[in-house]
Amino acid sequence: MEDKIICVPGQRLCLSDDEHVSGSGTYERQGYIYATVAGVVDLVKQDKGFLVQVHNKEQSIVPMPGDVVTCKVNVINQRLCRCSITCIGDTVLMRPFRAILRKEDVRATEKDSIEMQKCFRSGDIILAKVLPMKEIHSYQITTAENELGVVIAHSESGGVSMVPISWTEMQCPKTYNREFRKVAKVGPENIVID
Amino acid sequence: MPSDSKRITGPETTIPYHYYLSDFSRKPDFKDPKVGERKNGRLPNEHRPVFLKTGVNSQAKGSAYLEYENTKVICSVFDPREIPNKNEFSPMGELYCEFKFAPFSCIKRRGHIRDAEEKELSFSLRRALEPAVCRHEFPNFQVDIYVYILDSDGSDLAAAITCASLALADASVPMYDLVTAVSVGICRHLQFVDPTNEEEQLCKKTASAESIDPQAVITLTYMSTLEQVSEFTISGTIGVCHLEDKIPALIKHCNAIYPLLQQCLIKNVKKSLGKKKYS
Amino acid sequence: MASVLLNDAEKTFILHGVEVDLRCDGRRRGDYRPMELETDVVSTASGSARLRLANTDILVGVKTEIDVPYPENPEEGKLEFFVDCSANATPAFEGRGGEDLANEISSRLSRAYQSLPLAPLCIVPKQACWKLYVDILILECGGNFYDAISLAVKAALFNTRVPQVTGSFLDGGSVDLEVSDDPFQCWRLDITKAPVLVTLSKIGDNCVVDPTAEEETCSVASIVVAVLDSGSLTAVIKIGEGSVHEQTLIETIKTAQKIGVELNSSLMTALNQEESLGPKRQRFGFLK
Amino acid sequence: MAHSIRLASERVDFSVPSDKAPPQLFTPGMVISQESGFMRGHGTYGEDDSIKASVAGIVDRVNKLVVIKPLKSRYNGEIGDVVVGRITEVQQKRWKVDTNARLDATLFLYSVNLPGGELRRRSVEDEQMMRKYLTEGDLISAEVQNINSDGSLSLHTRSLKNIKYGKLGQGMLIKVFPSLIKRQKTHFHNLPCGASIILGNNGFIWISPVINAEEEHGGFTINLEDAVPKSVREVMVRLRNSINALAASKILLFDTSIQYAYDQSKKYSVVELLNPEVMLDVAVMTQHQLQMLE
Repeated sequence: MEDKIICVPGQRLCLSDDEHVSGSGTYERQGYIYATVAGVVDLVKQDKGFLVQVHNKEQSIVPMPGDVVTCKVNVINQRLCRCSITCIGDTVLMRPFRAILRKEDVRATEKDSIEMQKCFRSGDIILAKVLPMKEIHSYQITTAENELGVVIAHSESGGVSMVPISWTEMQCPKTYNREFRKVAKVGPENIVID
Repeated sequence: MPSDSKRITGPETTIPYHYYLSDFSRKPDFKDPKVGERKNGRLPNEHRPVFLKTGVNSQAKGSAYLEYENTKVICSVFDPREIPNKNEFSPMGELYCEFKFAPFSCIKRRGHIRDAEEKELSFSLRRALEPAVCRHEFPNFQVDIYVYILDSDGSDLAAAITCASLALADASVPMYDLVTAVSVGICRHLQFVDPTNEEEQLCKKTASAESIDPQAVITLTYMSTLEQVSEFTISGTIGVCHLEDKIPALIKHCNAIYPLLQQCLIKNVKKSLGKKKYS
Repeated sequence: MASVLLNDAEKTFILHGVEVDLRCDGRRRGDYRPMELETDVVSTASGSARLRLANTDILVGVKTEIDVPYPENPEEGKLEFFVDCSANATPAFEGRGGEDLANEISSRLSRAYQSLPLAPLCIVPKQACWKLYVDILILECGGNFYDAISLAVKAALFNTRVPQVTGSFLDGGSVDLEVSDDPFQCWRLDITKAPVLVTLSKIGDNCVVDPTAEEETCSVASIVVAVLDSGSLTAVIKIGEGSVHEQTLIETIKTAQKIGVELNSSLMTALNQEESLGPKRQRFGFLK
Repeated sequence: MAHSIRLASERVDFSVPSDKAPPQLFTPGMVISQESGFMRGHGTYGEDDSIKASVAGIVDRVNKLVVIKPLKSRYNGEIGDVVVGRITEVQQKRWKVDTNARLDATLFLYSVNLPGGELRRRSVEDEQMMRKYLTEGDLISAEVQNINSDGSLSLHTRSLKNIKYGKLGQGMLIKVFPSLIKRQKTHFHNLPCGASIILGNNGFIWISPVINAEEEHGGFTINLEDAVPKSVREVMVRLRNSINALAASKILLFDTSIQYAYDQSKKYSVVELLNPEVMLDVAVMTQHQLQMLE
């Protein structure tokens, strides 16, 4: 704990060279890396040298293209569903951001036969990836990857959390009713938290 | 703070009693002050003691309180939010700055709705902070910065800028550098670094229309690591020749305040690290 | 500012142009575009002026009205600036769109004009004074508002005629104001203490005067300097979101001061020349 | 001399004397013809058995069709026109382009040549990369492909043999009235004075250094490193000011008139070309030279 380097915005951290690359919480100017937030300097080992980062617990973040986000589904219609982003990576947001998931971004294959109602229901919690921003005021997200899609859904009848039984179906443990969803393959590393 | 049109704002025709004091209307005396002597015993180029504190408002993302003796400023910074009423894509985030005097902070009572002076100071505040904030990190969003002058005794803008910079850092808004600001009042051969209200009045009042003596208040905002001036305002009349030595002098003062902000932030980080250890 | 959409290639082109001292319209860094000035264009105003700087078009009208002095300055008149960014200039100003810019300009103008002595505008101390309303209308915008507006304002103030009014105390402390019967018995303001503003826009490593709207988009920071006839500065304002180095700042202010003095004298030459045409000269206004 | 303040009395009238009689001008509501048998075209309306003008302009009769051509208008596109436009918006699979028309034109993703060959399929990645190809503010030269039912234009930038449409690099844009651009076989010119010019039918004129035809860069990467040499820049600036002089005096713009104006402007310095008197002189001399040609 004692040997941690604490820095403040504008503080020069090190030379920017082949071995030190500017990461989050830092910026590069005229061959040096500087800090942009007050926090603790962290060197992350990469294949070549280090990624210099500054960590700060409370840093406000906004979704950036490529980020994996956790969203809650709000409204669904035939073309798209509106969600609100509640987490970016493993950071919980203070206030949610609006996002749109279009029909063609639900899955990578058989795009023509997608029915939104058979993929999501309002109230579902989904994992998605942020697409490059095109319009103001809403992010576009995609679930067109195996690891993306619904992670938590409640059954229509029982209101209990359902368990996935295939890529497209989830089952209610109480009523054994099956419902259609675009199910995410949650890897074991995501389940183990802490 | 949304301006509340339904609030009853007392009669506007009231006049503070100070104007009826016998010595108020008298033009300030110029002959008396000896060089190197100010009312409170300060040297001409001596800054008032600085008190800084962060995290004074738990509701805000970041906040700071600053005190230069009787000048007291509080500032809150909030999380980025979507820019209201905007329809086009903006690759750079925006800063929304609101500079407000508390109604009781000045000799004359201030209204609840921002007046022209407060709006102008808000502009200056924004100009001073904009170059220091990494605005590309929150495209399409704005960060709200609210500065409240609780007690005004000169150097309000400088105090507000320094305070807001600290609050931004406390809110972990990414910044290229911290900014600090210092004012100097000039009146004839006299100069007052970090002027009090009284000294500011002396420097602002046009003694006689014919005089060509310099009389001005200069405020300079500086980013010490980047060595850049982010905001610079003069009000008053001054020759170019005076600026050449005043600007470097002001920068020196800014550089002197800079480490205080740094220390304040380091203390903060240490505190939060300590907390983590126990939790 | 009402910004123009430009892409990187155009910006680069402008930037390189400033570097080699040949701007996109052939000017060097220190050149102004041709300006055109006419005073006394509005018959109902006490003073007015219209200034066209390339396609920036500014109309200024000065109204004189009687008011009570501020209690803190009982022996001075009042001067107030109002800027109207009319939707004539650009649809972006429609509704409240131009309000921010208008507020910014007017507050900065009043700061720069603090040097103008207001004591002559006092009629009866504590009781009555003249209030000058300087209304600025932006009719067309082609960059460089501050310079154009300040020139137009100064010309309008030069043109302003304040009626001769005498005040006398009546019994009971009330004041009686008497306006001279002769409508031509007026006095004029001394505008030697009125500044002109010079904007220097930093583009790349150099500064240019009189930026066009396109150049303004390329510039990250501009310094506006208010300069009096005597060469004294009455205000320095930074506009734009960038920052400048201290040396640049000092150099810029020095350059601006020199230009400001020249600009002041050119303006006075033009005004005197127009004056010499006599009161019966033809008014062109918006025609021809 | 760094600045000049002129008086309104010195204002210059930009109109160039012409020996031709001015055409009759119709104003909205004016009766054009009361005879029957005419067809109403654009800019007219019928009332009480007569054809009246709905815009201010000059009449144009083609057989039985009566059209009023407005003096001043936004750009009315025609298929095959060359236009210069600015991207204003990136949307789903399309860009919106400001072409000085009443509505923004549309440029579909499938109407552009993407790097990697003509026949490449437009993938989802391309859709997400759209902002990388063309983003807000970028200038393009394009051809009008179609006019939609609402009057907006569809553009394409698929280059033909010798015409190269697409993203524009370093240079300057001038905006003039669309009616001042003379319709010609080609609107792309490499002028002998050493600059390249695109006269968009929509009134947007693009001046750039001479484009090397051999250069192959897929069309979407722009070289921002190399500065345009000062000598070339001077030619471009002079061209710009000459064109502005012609436009101020309402002289039709095409390669010959521009070349003449450029030659006439040689006796003045580039900065002098901003002065109204000089602009008028250049315009008058050009007009004169053009008349000699006829």
